[in-house]
Amino acid sequence: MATNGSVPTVTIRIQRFNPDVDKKPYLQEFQVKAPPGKTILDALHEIKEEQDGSVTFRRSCRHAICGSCAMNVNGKHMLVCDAPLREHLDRKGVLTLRPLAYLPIIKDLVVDRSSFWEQYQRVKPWLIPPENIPEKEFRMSPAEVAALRDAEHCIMCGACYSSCQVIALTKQYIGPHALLKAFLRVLDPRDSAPAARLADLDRGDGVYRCHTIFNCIDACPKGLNPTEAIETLRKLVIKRQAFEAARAERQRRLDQPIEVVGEAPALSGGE
Amino acid sequence: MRIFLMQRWSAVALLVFLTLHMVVVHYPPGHIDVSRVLERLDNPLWKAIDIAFLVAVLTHALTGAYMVITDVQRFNVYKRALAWVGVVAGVLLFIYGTQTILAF
Amino acid sequence: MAPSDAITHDVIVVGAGLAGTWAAMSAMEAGVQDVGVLSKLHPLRSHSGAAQGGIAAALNNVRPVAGTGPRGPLEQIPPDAEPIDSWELHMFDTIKGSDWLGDQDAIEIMVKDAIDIVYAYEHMGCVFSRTPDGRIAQRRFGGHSTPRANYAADWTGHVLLHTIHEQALKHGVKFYSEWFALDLIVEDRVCKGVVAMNIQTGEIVTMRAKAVMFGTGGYGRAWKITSNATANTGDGVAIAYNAGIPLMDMEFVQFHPTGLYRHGILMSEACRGEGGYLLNNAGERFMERYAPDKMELAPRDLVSRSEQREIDEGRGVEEDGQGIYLDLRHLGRDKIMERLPQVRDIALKFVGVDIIDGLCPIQPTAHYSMGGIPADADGQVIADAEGTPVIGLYAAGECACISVHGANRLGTNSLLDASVFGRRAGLAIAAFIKGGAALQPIEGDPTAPARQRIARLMSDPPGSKGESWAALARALKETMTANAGIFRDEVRLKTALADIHALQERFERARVMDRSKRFNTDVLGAIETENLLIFSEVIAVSALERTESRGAHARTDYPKRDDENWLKHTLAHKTPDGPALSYKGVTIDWEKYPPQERKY
Amino acid sequence: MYRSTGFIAFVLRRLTGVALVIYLLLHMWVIGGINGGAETFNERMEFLGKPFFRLLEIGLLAAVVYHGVDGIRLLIGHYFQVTEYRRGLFYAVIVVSGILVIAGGVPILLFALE
Ligand SMILES: Cc1cc2nc3c(=O)[nH]c(=O)nc-3n(C[C@H](O)[C@H](O)[C@H](O)COP(=O)(O)OP(=O)(O)OC[C@H]3O[C@@H](n4cnc5c(N)ncnc54)[C@H](O)[C@@H]3O)c2cc1C
Ligand code: HEM
Ligand code: SF4
Ligand code: F3S
Ligand code: FES
Repeated sequence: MATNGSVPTVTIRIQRFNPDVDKKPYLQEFQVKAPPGKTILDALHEIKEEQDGSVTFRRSCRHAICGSCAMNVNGKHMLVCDAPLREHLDRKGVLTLRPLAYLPIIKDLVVDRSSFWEQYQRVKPWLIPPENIPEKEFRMSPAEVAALRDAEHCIMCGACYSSCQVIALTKQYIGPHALLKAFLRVLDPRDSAPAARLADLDRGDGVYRCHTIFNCIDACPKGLNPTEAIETLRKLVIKRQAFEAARAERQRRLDQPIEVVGEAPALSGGE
Repeated sequence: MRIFLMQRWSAVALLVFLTLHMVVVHYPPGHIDVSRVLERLDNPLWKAIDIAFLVAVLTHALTGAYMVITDVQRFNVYKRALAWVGVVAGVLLFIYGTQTILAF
Repeated sequence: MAPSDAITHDVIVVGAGLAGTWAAMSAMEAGVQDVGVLSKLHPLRSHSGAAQGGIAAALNNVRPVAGTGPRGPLEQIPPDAEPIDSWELHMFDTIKGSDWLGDQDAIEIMVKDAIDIVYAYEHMGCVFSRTPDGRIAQRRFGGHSTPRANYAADWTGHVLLHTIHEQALKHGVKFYSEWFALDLIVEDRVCKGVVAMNIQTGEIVTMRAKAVMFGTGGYGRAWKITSNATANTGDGVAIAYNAGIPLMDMEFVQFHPTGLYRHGILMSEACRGEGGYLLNNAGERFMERYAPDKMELAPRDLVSRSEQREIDEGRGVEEDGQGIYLDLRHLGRDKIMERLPQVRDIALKFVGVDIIDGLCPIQPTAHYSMGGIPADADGQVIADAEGTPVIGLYAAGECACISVHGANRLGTNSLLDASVFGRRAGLAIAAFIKGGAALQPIEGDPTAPARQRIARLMSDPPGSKGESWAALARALKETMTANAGIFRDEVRLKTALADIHALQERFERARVMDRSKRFNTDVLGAIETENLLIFSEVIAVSALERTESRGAHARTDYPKRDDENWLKHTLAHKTPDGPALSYKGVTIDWEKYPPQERKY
Repeated sequence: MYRSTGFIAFVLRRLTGVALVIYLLLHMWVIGGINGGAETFNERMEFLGKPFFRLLEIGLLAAVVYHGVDGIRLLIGHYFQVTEYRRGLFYAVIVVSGILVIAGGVPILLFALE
């Protein structure tokens, strides 16, 4: 980090590759100022707007909710929009940006996530509702909702997928993101076909292709835990008939109030 | 899925057998010769244990090898053929190994 | 003769946020076979997913604990207790929030449909937060007189978007992900299709359809401090305007009171809904002065103006005095971790403040566009003040102005608007298609103008050096913030307009550095900037004409609302000499909801 | 290439697993010498008794021990919720295997040097 007055200047190395003209990817260096509060995405914008307009990356929301901007920063996957520039420099004060690993590169930092989305669709991410739909909402307990938190919160950024060495070996593996989505549906008390879903995961490229590498947890910028979801699914796959029976039982009372166990917490506070 | 579970159960079995094997056969470390092995294998129980060990290790090794190969997308298309190769190899190795154990 | 490489669908939807996806899904559900949706982002990256706080509907699940006042704790309503909420109340709140500029027939449809649409989301698998007895949890939101914001922690928009996208996939909607709409093909008030670019290859194609629907979202990117995603450049609005469709009520732009200081990123209104305070540099809860009753929970326009006044009068915080503090410390760790985890994360990462024990600097941020493409309650786009339809063209969501929000939107009403009118547009389109709509013949090559634009951006300018589109965009944002922001007056608006004209002229010389075809975001950035310049001019002209203060449009030189002259919608038509304005009446039920003074 | 403790563990496990399979085949061949009579068996054992192979045996021991201990880690992972401690568990595997390998390796080494 070279210091210039009080605001340091840092080097950012960006992996460039346009398959139409380049034979193979190469790194290009840029210098940017690094005042506090500046994010890596801010730096990328600055480079694109002021230094080289052809530097290409995806982004949209800029606060870690749309999942566009996942990429590899000094070896770690992250969302660059909420990553403070100064916190991620390597020992030499350099930031090296590469596209998500193991995926075909469209251009520079933009990767082709087709296989990722195909697997997402493959798990039939939509709810298969029970036959009798109540007039009002299905009743779900706060605990049932809490169990789905991780799966529901996934922004489909692909960081987990592209950190998993199994994906490096085979794109036939369904992948942590799709398994997390499957988990969401299987565990949702409103879904009426968990056994069929689990049967579909019961294959060589389903839950059993995961080698418990844990990279998906390390890489997830939202702090989610696909591995645990996969382990749960593995157990349920075996017990799927019993699980479905229990689900059918639960669904008979889906329109009835949850019995309140213990003291119900207030919903929203005041002064 | 069968292969995954076979691999886990054989792993658990191996934990037991392998520990036993290491302790009984290889320690104290010394020159292993026929007589020592013959002595132990005189007992039919030991013969049974070794055959079980053989089954476990073959199961584990072959399912493991199968996993390693089918993890690679290019080989995944042959997974049926590979599974059969595994089964055949397993049977052959089992026969060979059992013959060995019984020969003592 | 249509170009031979044209892509054809029965229906083409531009935009895959809540509005577009609902439309596509419900058209398929109603029996249309062939619906294509194009989106410049992957559908799940649409800005709807960024919404945090909730979606409004009078479900009557939750009420304030009796006797604890307007900010006291909430509890679930026991099964046999009196309901406290109703669509009528929701309607009144919305009308009042709109400063009586909202069309009351459309508002009635929206608030009645609200209940159904929230249950529809729930039945489709949306994971809402719950009351102890298992109903959908609700929280307070500014301008709503009861707790009726149905939420999923603080990622409500995210779960709604994922849910509806899943349903669209289930129904077989065809998505064109990362396709950028460039032009709309409209002749003699008949819509025939769109021209779009496949971003990945850079190809420009004609897409023909019997009906086209726009759900392209908002245009907050014209301001420096904004809560909006980088994609919210108002493309749809600009494209429609270029195609001869007027734009309605563009002067009404909502500034949200709690944008993260300097970044503009939204700190959800749920922060205040859950009981957060706003403090000035003296540590005062200054809202006492401006809305003694509702305090921090007054509607957004009012709170933003109050903040801006504090800032302008020197009571702001941070080094440049442009900030205000949001104080959440008294909520306690548990509640913050449970209800506002995302908000906490954002504050930690961007300004390094942990809201559990620190004061978070915020400032007003450009947030929501009330104006847009004029449409009726079925999403049918209209061409003039008389309501003449543009056959085969529909719009819903933030890019449309069905005018349920009038001069100011209430929080949680826009996810609702996008969903309700997206669905209605889908159903109307289905009826239109099944009623025998046909593909319209197209003359010549409709892609030619877009090709020329791009060729020019990629050519070397004659003589002098080219302009950088990014610099032009920055200059536009500066002037819009300074001169067409929260407070406006004639002098400032004229300055803004002059600046915009100068920038438009400079844009003629704008060039891009990236000359390749594949995934050229440099070209897209330039086109988006051009779009910003197009609608910003409309905003400035409309705002200059409206000599009153209403809702989000606050003129310091005309501080009063003027119902006599201005209880009407602005329509801006494109002419060679710039926007020409005409006006359209507001639908008001004079018996039930006559205009009143708007006080909180 | 995404690096992490999980990745290192995975690669080591793979390599040791494959090495063990190769060894297993070799091992069975050696022991199978008995089918050709005690003579052949002792001959083949003799061949492996050379100090060079004794040293290789330490490698074999390390492989088996690491693979086995890591296997235990994975089995724990399957049946208990331990993802939070994933790094700690990996280091624990390294330490435990290290101890076992030293404990088992020293006698082999002493014997080989005899
Ligand atoms: C930070 C934030 C928080 C919010 N929170 C709430 C809340 O709590 N409650 C609430 O009710 N409202 C909230 N809103 C408002 C609400 O989210 C939006 O008004 C609503 O989601 C708009 O939905 P939409 O479908 O109209 O557009 P969007 O979701 O913005 O979708 C626009 C779509 O159009 C596509 N598109 C745009 N231009 C083009 C083009 N040229 N070519 C092709 N495709 C294009 C985009 O890719 C995208 O798919 C919030 C808004 C913001 C900014
Ligand atoms: C103590 C005994 C052992 C235990 C507990 C054990 C455990 C395991 C486990 C849990 C796996 C699965 C790894 C995964 O899915 O990623 C595995 C894989 C494997 N094991 Fe073992 N194992 C043992 C001994 C052996 C032996 C003796 C051999 C060789 C003959 C062997 C060969 C393999 C192979 C080839 C694999 C596949 C590699 C892989 O999938 O990464 N294992 N072992
Ligand atoms: S699990 Fe995490 S890393 Fe994987 S797609 Fe979802 S948010 Fe991204
Ligand atoms: S990294 Fe891959 S192997 Fe499994 S635990 Fe995660 S999916
Ligand atoms: S820009 Fe949306 S996640 Fe980073």
